[in-house]
Amino acid sequence: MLDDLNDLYQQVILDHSRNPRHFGKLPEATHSAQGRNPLCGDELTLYLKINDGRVEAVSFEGSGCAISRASASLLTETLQGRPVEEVRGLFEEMHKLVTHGRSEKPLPEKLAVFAGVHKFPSRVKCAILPWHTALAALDNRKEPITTE
Amino acid sequence: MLDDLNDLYQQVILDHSRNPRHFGKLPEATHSAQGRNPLCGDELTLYLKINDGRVEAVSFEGSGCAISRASASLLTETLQGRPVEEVRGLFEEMHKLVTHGRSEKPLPEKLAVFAGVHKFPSRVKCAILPWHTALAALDNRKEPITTE
Amino acid sequence: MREQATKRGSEEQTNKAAAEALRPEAIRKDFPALGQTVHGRPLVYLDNAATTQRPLAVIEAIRGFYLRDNANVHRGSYDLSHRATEAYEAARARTARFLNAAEPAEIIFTRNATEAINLAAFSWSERFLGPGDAILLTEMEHHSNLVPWQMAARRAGARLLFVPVTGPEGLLDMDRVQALLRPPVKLFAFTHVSNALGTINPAAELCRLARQRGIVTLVDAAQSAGHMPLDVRELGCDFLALSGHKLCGPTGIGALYAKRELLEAMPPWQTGGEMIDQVTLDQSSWAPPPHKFEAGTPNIAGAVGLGAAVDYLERIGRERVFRHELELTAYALDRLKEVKGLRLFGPKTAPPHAGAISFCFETIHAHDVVTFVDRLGVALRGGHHCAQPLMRKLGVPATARASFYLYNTRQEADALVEALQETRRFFGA
Amino acid sequence: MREQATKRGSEEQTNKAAAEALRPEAIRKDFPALGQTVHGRPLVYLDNAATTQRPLAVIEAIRGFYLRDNANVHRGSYDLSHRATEAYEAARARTARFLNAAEPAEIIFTRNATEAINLAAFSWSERFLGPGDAILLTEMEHHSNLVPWQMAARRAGARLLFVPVTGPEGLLDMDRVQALLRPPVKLFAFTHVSNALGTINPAAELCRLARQRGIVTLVDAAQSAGHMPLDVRELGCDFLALSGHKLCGPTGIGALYAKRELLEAMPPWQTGGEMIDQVTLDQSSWAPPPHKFEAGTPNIAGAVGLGAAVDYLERIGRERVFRHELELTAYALDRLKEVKGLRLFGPKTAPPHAGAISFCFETIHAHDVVTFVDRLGVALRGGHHCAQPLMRKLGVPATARASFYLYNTRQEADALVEALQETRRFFGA
Ligand SMILES: Cc1ncc(COP(=O)(O)O)c(C=O)c1O
Ligand SMILES: Cc1ncc(COP(=O)(O)O)c(C=O)c1O
Ligand code: FES
Ligand code: FES
Repeated sequence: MLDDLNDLYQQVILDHSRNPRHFGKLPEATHSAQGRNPLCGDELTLYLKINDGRVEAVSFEGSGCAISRASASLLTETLQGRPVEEVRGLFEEMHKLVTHGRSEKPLPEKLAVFAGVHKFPSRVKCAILPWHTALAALDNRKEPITTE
Repeated sequence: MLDDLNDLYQQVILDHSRNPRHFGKLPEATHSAQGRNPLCGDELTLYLKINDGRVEAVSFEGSGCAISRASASLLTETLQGRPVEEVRGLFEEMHKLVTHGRSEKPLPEKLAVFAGVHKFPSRVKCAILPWHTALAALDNRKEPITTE
Repeated sequence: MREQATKRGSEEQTNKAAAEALRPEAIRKDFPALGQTVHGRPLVYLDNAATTQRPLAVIEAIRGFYLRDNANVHRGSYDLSHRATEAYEAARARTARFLNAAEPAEIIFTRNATEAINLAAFSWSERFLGPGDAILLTEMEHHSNLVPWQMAARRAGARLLFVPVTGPEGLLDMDRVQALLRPPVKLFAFTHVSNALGTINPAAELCRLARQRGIVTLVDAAQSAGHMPLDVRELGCDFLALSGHKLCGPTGIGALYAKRELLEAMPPWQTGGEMIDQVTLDQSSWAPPPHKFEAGTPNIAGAVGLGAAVDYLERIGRERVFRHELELTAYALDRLKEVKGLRLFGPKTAPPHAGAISFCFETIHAHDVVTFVDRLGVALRGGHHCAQPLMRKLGVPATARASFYLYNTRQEADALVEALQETRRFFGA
Repeated sequence: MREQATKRGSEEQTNKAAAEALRPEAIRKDFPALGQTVHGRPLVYLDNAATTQRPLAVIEAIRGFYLRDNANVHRGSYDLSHRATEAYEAARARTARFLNAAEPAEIIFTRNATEAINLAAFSWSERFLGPGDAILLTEMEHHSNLVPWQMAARRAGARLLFVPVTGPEGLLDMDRVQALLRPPVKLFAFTHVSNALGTINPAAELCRLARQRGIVTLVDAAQSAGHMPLDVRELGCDFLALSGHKLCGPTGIGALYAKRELLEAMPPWQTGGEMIDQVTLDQSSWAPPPHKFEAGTPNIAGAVGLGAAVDYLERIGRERVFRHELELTAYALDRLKEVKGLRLFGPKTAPPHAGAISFCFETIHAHDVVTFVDRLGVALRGGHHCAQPLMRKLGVPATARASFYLYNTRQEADALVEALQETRRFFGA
């Protein structure tokens, strides 16, 4: 059982949750969105600077649990420099990973640390919230989105 | 079990329910009231002519089950000629009879046929409805009363 | 994330079995309450339109929930609470599948059919009903599908119109339906099966006519949901109300089916915990459906029991249940004609007569009949059956009613007839 | 015929036993769910403020009802229906006695405390609340005792006022209570015990002050009714709301206590079967209380379970339950101080701290705490506890909460402390 906990809260996750990368506003953002996990009320805002079909810069702000902060932090690292068209595919693989423990197509290695989430169904929304929010930002949705 | 039914539906009761005495309006009534059994919706109206503290005439109208019709019919026979002041006492003894199977003080013999009612809790209201209505008539209550 | 109501696997399985007639003798073993004696006689339970008995599968599902998974649902992230939430939401998904709703979120759990109709009448009317509008009902409605609309109409300054019930058979006047389904009517609420007459109304046809004219429909399925195959998308209704306790489920749980667009558009009714999105001291916003309409801790064990009940019915096969009831009703209608002085209400044949048969003796009060046959072990209901306007129209203060379910047998129909013969003899009618 | 609530025989019996402290080890045998392991560890169930576990006596009462007495209530005159009605009304009488109400008719059965408050907020306001009036609440209310009043105020054109919660201990500002309890305030609704802070409010004193000024009171007893002796006449409240599932009873049943005069004067809320007097197509009149407020088939088995729950608590003795909880809370508050970095909310001592303890680590999110300790077998709740305005005031997004009941032990409080120490070490806080 403590194995499950070690799987969930891997060192990488704890590290990113304590020292999130790209944390803060992004003044030059072209896209942004707010996401909220209705189960806990935690909110985060995601900022993206898109140029020429590519994510040139990305950052996030907000409060949340270790899982959501680490997920947001790793999301920023993953998206940095990527073609926009890859984001939805990444979201879908990430969704499979956190709900079933594995993705169908290979995911960037650093995201694999979230495989342990699937044994904690009540925490799936925490891990996926930043990804939901990223999609909303790319769609330019104005209303805060929730994971429901 | 059929004994219970024979106790409830005694010949006297069946007879009075088929051929109720003093059935109909009483043009010279000084008092009247309407009573309703909320469990079934049945209604009866009781008419009393009071003179000099005595029930000079009494009649009833309405629809109801065998028990309530017989009870109303036997009530008219019982009250006929009685001092008004005795009515509440009769009501109370009748109430004991139909809820517990016996009265504390002796009741006019013809009312004893209702002793079997107490084994049929859902029918107690049928037996007591005419008596409730009689009290309401003496109190000159205008609103229809119910047995609740 | 919307979860698609999964395909009706279990129903399909039983389609093979559906060829075989249902054997009530075998089914009775699942219902321990049926084995008892009352007043020294074997119980003949014929008050199924009021409430059915519950199979062991349902009783044990409730007990098992309390023994194992008992916790509060939602917003809990420990194991027990997770299991309770799963059980509760699985019951919603099973109920959605039972009705073939597009998604579980279209199922709102309520206390009973009455509360389901109150919810719709309050919330839908609050948003969509205005002065001068009308709601169409029928003269055969249960008070639960009449009084809430009286209240809604009063609040909105709208009025009620009624489809007449015609003839001795108690059918809806379809010409009048056609004439009435037009402005200012905004909503048409009607019972699928009348609890007082036994009439099965042509629900799909009524919904089709209403839909053609842009009129919203509510089907009161309290008497049909556990008795026949039911598919809200085939029916084409906008709302549908049911009670768990009338379909093998526990008391205290019912459901309102409603189309998602409507649920999105309607304001909430009851408010408080679980149904909110964000709350400040001055105002609040709402969670998405279905939670928007479920305030406070729900009847979790009740929902689990309802889930077990619909599973049970799907396993037996509702097609078979329906056929059994129709056959039994036809048999009983036939035999009841033997009883001298008995007046039968509702359609003469089954179908369109479902398993609730209302009758009265010309000269014996319905409550005397019920009391008498009870001592012979036969449980009937007497009264106005929460349909006073219909009783007034029929010109009787009350009727006695026998109503069948999947576990009732021909022998029990015979026992009913015998008991009524004995009643007649006793009262000399 | 009003049935007088009979004298509290069983409570008196236990007064002798009350001298003895409660032995939770013995009591645990009555609660089979407590014996389970989760994630391979013995379950330490500390989410009693969300819902309690049910004793076998309650589980078996429900099962027994379905196996034996199952029928619909009221208006039935056969044996089974009579037994069901007796069982249902006996549960009402037992609940009335539990609260020392003047008569059973002052108890309305609802789904939960939330519905009880919705009923009062709707019906009382409909009759007694007008434009310019105000309702007084407190800043520590559960959403269920806040949002229904927001809705009622909006409908009536009235407004809401709030008693502030002061200091780090989370007590009501009694000076402000005095200042606020005057026109235009018509009703004062407050929680007896806060589910988020654990604070026990001086309910009798608050009711006395309100009554002096002619202001109606509603006590939200969701967190107190199963935890301490409670007497509505001693409290002097006009309304009181409770949930069965928070006091050893089943889900899906709660109660509103209300003074008879109020129930007589208030219009009904939900309408339909069982609650009417007479119905025509155009209008209806109502049955007397309590039936006026109970539309449709009630949660009969739920009421029976609630009756068994209050019997169980009276047998144990609520005085002893209360003492046990206070002692355990005092012990836990003391031990929790050992945990570095833990911030405790609510009063520092028990009493006025009841058995629900809210806390958080400065650097670990409440949900991470809850997930972590769950794998150690400890069931806590994390979140805003349906008290978002209070959380905002406390300046935290969420807290973790441990809440005790009669079956919790010192060892379990120790297990909580141990689990939190381990959490702290793991997350390096
Ligand atoms: C046609 C119909 N509608 C509604 C109801 C109300 O059901 P419930 O009392 O379970 O709310 C009934 C129950 O008798 C019914 O027969
Ligand atoms: C203080 C308080 N009031 C009301 C409620 C609502 O209770 P229920 O969800 O059972 O309706 C709760 C439940 O958490 C509570 O703690
Ligand atoms: S608990 Fe709020 S996002 Fe994880
Ligand atoms: S049944 Fe109506 S008065 Fe007896």
